[in-house]
Amino acid sequence: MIALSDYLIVSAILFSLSVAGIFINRKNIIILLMSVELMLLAVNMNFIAFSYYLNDTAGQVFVFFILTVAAAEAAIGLAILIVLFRKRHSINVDDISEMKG
Amino acid sequence: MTNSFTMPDFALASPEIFLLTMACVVLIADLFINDDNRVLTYVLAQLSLLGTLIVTLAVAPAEATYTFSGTYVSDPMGTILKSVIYLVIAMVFLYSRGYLKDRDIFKGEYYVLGLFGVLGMMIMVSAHNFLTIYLGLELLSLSVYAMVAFHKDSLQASEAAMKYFILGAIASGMLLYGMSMFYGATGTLDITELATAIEGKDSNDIVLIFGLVFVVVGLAFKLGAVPFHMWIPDVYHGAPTSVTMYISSAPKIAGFALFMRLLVEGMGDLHAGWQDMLVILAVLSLAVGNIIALAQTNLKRMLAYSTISHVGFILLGILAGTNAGYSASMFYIITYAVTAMAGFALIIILSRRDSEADNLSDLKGLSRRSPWIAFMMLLLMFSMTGVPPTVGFYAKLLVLQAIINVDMVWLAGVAVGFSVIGAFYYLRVIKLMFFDDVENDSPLKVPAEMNIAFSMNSLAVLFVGLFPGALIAMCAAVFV
Amino acid sequence: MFADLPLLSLLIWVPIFGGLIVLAVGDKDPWGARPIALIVTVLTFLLSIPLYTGFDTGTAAMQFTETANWIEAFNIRYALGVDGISMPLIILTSVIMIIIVLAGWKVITHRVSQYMAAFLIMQGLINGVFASLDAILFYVYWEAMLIPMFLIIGIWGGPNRVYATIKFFLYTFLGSVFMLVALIYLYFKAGSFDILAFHAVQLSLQEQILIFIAFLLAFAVKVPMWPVHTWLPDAHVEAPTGGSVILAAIMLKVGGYGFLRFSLPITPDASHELDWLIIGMSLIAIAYIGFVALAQQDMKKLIAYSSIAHMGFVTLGFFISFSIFASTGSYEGSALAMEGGMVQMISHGFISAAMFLCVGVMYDRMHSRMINDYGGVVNTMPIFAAFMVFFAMANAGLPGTSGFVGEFMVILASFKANFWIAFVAATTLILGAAYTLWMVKRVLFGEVANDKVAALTDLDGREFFILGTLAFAVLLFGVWPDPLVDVMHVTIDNLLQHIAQSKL
Amino acid sequence: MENLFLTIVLAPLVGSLLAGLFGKQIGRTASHWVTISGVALSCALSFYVMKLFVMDGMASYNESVYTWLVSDGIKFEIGFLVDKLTAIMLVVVTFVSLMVHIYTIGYMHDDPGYQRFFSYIALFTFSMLMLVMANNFLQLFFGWEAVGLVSYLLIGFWYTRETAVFANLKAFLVNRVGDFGFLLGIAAVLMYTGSLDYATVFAKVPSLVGETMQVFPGTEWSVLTVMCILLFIGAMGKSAQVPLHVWLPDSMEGPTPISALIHAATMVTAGIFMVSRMSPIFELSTTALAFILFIGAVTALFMGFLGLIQHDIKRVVAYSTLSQLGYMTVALGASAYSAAIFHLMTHAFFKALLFLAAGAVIIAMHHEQDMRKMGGLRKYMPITYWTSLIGSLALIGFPGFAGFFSKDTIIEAVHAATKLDHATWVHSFAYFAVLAGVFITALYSFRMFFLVFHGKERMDDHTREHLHECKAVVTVPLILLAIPSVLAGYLLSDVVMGDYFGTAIYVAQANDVIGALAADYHGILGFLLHGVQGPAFWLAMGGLFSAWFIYMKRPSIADWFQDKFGFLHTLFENKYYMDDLFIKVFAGGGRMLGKGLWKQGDVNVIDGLIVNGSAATINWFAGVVRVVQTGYLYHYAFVMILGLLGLLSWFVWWGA
Repeated sequence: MIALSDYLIVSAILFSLSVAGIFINRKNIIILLMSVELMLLAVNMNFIAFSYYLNDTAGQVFVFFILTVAAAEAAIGLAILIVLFRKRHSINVDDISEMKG
Repeated sequence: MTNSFTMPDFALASPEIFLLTMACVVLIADLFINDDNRVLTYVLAQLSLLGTLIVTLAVAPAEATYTFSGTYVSDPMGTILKSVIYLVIAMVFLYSRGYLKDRDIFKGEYYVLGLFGVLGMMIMVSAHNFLTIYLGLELLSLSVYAMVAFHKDSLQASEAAMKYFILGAIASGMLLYGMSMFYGATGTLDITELATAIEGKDSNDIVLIFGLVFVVVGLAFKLGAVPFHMWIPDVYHGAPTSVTMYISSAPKIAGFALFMRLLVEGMGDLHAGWQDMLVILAVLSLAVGNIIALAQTNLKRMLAYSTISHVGFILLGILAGTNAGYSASMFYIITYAVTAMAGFALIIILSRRDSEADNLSDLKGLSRRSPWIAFMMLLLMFSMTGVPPTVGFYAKLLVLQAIINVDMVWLAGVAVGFSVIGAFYYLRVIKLMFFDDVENDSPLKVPAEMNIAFSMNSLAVLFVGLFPGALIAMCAAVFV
Repeated sequence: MFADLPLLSLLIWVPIFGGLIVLAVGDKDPWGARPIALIVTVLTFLLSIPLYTGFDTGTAAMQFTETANWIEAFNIRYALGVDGISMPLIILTSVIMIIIVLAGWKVITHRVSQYMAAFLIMQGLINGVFASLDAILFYVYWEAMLIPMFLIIGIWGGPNRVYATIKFFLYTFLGSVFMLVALIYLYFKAGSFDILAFHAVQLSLQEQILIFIAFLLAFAVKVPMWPVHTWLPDAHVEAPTGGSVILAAIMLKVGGYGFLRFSLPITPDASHELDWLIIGMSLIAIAYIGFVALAQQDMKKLIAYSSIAHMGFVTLGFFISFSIFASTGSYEGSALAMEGGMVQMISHGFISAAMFLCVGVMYDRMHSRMINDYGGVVNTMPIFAAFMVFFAMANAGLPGTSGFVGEFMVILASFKANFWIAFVAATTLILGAAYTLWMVKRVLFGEVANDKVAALTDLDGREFFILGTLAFAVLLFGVWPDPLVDVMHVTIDNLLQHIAQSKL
Repeated sequence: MENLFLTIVLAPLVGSLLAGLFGKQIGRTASHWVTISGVALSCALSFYVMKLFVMDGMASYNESVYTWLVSDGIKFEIGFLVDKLTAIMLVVVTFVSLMVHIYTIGYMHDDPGYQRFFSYIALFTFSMLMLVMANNFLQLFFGWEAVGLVSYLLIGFWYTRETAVFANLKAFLVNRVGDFGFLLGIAAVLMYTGSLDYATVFAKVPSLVGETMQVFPGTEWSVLTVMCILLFIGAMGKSAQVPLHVWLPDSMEGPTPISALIHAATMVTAGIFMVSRMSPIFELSTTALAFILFIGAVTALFMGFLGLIQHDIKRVVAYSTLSQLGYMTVALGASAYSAAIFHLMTHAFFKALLFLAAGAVIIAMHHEQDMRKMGGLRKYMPITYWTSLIGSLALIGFPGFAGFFSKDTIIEAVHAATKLDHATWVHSFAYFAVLAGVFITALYSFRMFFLVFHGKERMDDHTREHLHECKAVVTVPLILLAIPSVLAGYLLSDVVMGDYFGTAIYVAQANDVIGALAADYHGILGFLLHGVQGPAFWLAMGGLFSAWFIYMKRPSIADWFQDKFGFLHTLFENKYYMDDLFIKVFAGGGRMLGKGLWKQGDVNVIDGLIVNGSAATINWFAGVVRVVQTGYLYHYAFVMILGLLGLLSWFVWWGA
């Protein structure tokens, strides 16, 4: 039997991985987008685990919404990336630091 | 929650439905409008907002009424906040037209995205369920990400959009993570049920506190409280001014609504927990916002940091945890949205086709070029400083009153102390306009509609300052 | 006929609307703004006269009261009224304003309408400060006053005006925000923002001390007391003559007024507890600043420092009563000191205004404030020199001028408290004479120093009128101060009775 | 009655205002006429008042005119106390003033500030009258300061002269030092008696005997002593007693009529008058009286020395004035108030005479004041010569002249005082000082007299050609002043030895030296005879003879003295270094201190360190903190995570 806490720990690990991915990665914006998706997946995992554990479907419904929104988000993210690439000719994270201070 | 399906009361949500319809209409209509007649899109967008306002006021209930299985609430606070949002966005659209035209980005997308963003804010304001909250938030965020990036020729804009997008996504993730914790702890997504569920719980429940931290972080990001403020300066700076104006005004109001719905209505019993967190965030915001603003040379960035410091004040009102505090924050956020919008409007007024007048030095000698505009800006700056008889003073007054009432006098002292530091950079703006020698003393040409709108906007800051009673009463009446 | 008019409201709003009218008239016709401004100030002055003639000296209650709801949610009212403390200050303001308008008549040549409007609006706001009976209303006027002053110094000031005006603003703003916190705190204690209700509130000693310090910050900066005085010399130096006049003659009085209206009655025990602090700061102001004034090369700076020293007597007079009680076991003499402080405020209003105007008269001709650029002015401007010597003597506290009365009363009273307090206070006799007359010597007397001085022309009719009016006032209150003090008696006695009662 | 006194006071004021405000319009002649008639009216009325007292036996008058201020239950009033003491002062002041007014017509004839001058001296008369007629301390202080003001204006009358405007500032400031004490004294009076009205105060002071106050912690001082010394410090300033005498010699920068009126006859005697007026207070403190005696004695003796080496004719007279003021003060200290007032009166006449005579010489010499360039003027200026001789004889106390009676009374009084029960070394010292002073006085007076009127004619030819006696407006006042300089002494029987003052002056039984003298007094002739046998007379004669011998017969002696006692000469030349003390140490030190406080305190510490320093710190901090905003996305995210972790650790792990 896998306990609820195991799911939560896995999701927490996923979440931490995504976070780490965001600020350790300095090369590629696409990885950033992926990390963001990963973060949402961690959340989804949480919801589903709780939903199952609580025997309540609302959590699973929420997950579907999150997935949908995540798709839209990815679309927008990529769109912005393209705009950026067209101007900058690079998707290096270090390169998008014109504004600071 | 009942299992039998009952027809939800669509009438209560008719403003959202109306605006959704209109946004789609604008989207489609815009396809058939050529560039020369683009103004039609603009007019349509304005009409949509006007219509939405009418509908909102028409269906506004006298007290909180729920529909869609409790995921949606319509209450006086919502009505007021939504109305202000329409008004503010209508003004933003008005100010933006010339700016967009000058930069050849007078496109339908701006208005369509803008309207969808408004829809998102409306949902945020009326949301009464984690799900609706999330949906509203994302609708707004996605629209705004796109709007920031929408000036395709601007490198800064795309950079800002990317930063905003990534950080916003992280914040959403954290918020969601927190929500999932609450879901796990209470088994519900509904705010009302959440409140009842928490009531029985130990307020030191580790899961709840854990979830609370994540929720607070998510919310703090939306408002731009330190240390979740990093996006604000860059986004404000990089985005086209018309979009900056959009971001800086109405979404803050929606953000405030989120705080109210989630923290106050949903987690009122965890007040002790989130109060302390907000104290930290508020003090940091006041300090960082005011201090870093001193070092800015770019007006948009300066206003961005100033926003952060004002967020500190708004948080103060909320953390007081009393009705007086909430109404104070509400008053603050409304008046601040109006004031900040006008501040960015000035940049638009000063900007020319080939130049973005967003450097502080561009303000030099403004009082020679246009005494009236300069005087209006002076009112705005004093309002942001919090000097009577402008409205900014009453905003601060009410907030201070609220926190002093809950015996947090020291916090009031910290707040006013930092606002003195803050006064310096507002004064510098006035100094540039009034005291500095003119480099370019050609009279400023301001389109009539801009002039009128800007004047009305700024005079409102003064007028509400002279007679703040009505607005204060309105905000106070919401929380009884 | 005047009894029915809402006099105080008129005194506040006539100048403000007058200012707006002047603004609207604009600078198209450069002479348009001036007559209107003059008419408004004269009208305001006329309106202030019934305050004196209709004043009932037999009661300590507020008179000419007006009340209207303003912000009902917090019980904030538009409540006005005057007593023996505020009434003379309002009249002083109306007199000084006429003089300021006249003083700027020819001198100000750019943005005339804005200049006049700023002063008119300021007048309304200052009257509002003196007349408010509601703490928030008071605070609104108090802070709003900064805006026109900020602009006056910043726009029409000297070369270093930006530094001076921002310093001025931040200093005073820093002082007053903490007062706001204290006012709000009191609101929760008293249940309303009514200042008179504040007076009755019971407070523990610790509360009182904190509130007292908050008030002290606000008022001490305005007065200004050592060590928060350094904004004043800079502000004065850079301000146009009219700005210096209003700053010295009226704005400083607002601080003194605050002590009487807020600090003493609301926190009597803290005032008692901390009176050594105020007395110490006052004495430092008198002696230390007296020496500092001696070293000044810039006339305006010198007069600014002398203002600080003179205002030291005001605060000394206001806070000496506890010490008198400690020393003699009765409050006898306290009223003398307090009324002395009040008289000093009024008299300083005239004298400092006159001194700054004198410097202004020279500055308009020579465009220098430095003492070294002058010498032998009396040779070319004898009438002016006569006035200046007269005002200098008044500044040095010569009996027969109003400058003497307040200092005399305060020194007499402070002797009761402690020999050494009186001793240090009395050094003003020497120091005041030293810095004022030394300046007079270097500026007025001697051979004509240079060609510019040789080319000076004496006073014109307008300047003569201005200085003459002030000289008359200075002389009148020096020879017969009783009418001035008479209106204060009951109010001051009442205040003293109030502060003699511990709130603990 | 009130109208009479008001007229006395206000007539000069009206004249002054007319001449001062409308001098240009009404012209020179009208200006002197209005002022002179104002003062003449006062003078006539003063004599009338005198007559009322002496002939008609009027009681003293003490009424208030108006209420200046009521505060704290204390009534500050302006009013007149006119008794015999006042009457004598009225006569002296108005008479000398009138003489000086008339004289001024001639002296200031060519001066462009003619009207202004008349306005000032009439204003002075007004102020002085206010002072002497006051019935309370407030008005006294008003008059006190007002005469100081006019003195300031008049010393600096020739405002283009650097020395004049220096001298007037110095005079005012040194006087202010005195006033500083005086004001504190008044404050003490108010504190302990609750009133500033003379009558009330005098009635109250006896009850203060034995009361003490703490000035320095741990010391108990008699209230009355403190009060008296403070008041006397005021008198020291105004009456130029050591060490506050430094202004008087410099005040000679003013026009000569002023030196006569203000700096010899009237204003400088205000302190003497004041102490006499306050005799009911001073009599209660023997310590204070001893202090006064000591100061007076020092002034009388040491200021005389300085007169010996002056070359400026006016300065010699000035030092002699200082010395004579010392005599008066000594009299006060010996409780011989009536003698002091009597000397005040005679001195007013003969010293005014000497000054005016000196002025006449100066006119004749075309404003040359150096005695080394004079000599032999006797034949050119007979009237001036003879009147000067009278003045000088009166000054040295030659029997029969006014000064003899007054000065001898003082010497006798001090002598009597040394025999009092509570006499100390101070009394003996004072007696020595006044006796030695007689010799010195005679020496410098006749040194001046001989140098100016006898001996070789040392002026240049141009001046000599134009030497002639002055006009009548100058000489008539000289003659008119010469008369009382001789005759005023004969009032001794009445004024001092008789009971002229009555209750106006109070002398305690134990101090009553004049009473002792009066007991031995057998008419004016007896006094004369007694005087001729006394040491004072022989000392005066010795001084006179020495002057003749040293300066006429053997001028080499003076040089020899200068060689042998160079240090003394240097000491005198530098006026005991008192001027240096005041100018370098006090004035210079004050300026240094001011500059130091300003530069270090205000500019560096308060403004530099605290105000601008904190602003700069915040700005610097802002510059540092903004670096955190690196522009790198991962840093932004990192900060967010840090914030999250921070909150989490704070609230979850450490517990909220």
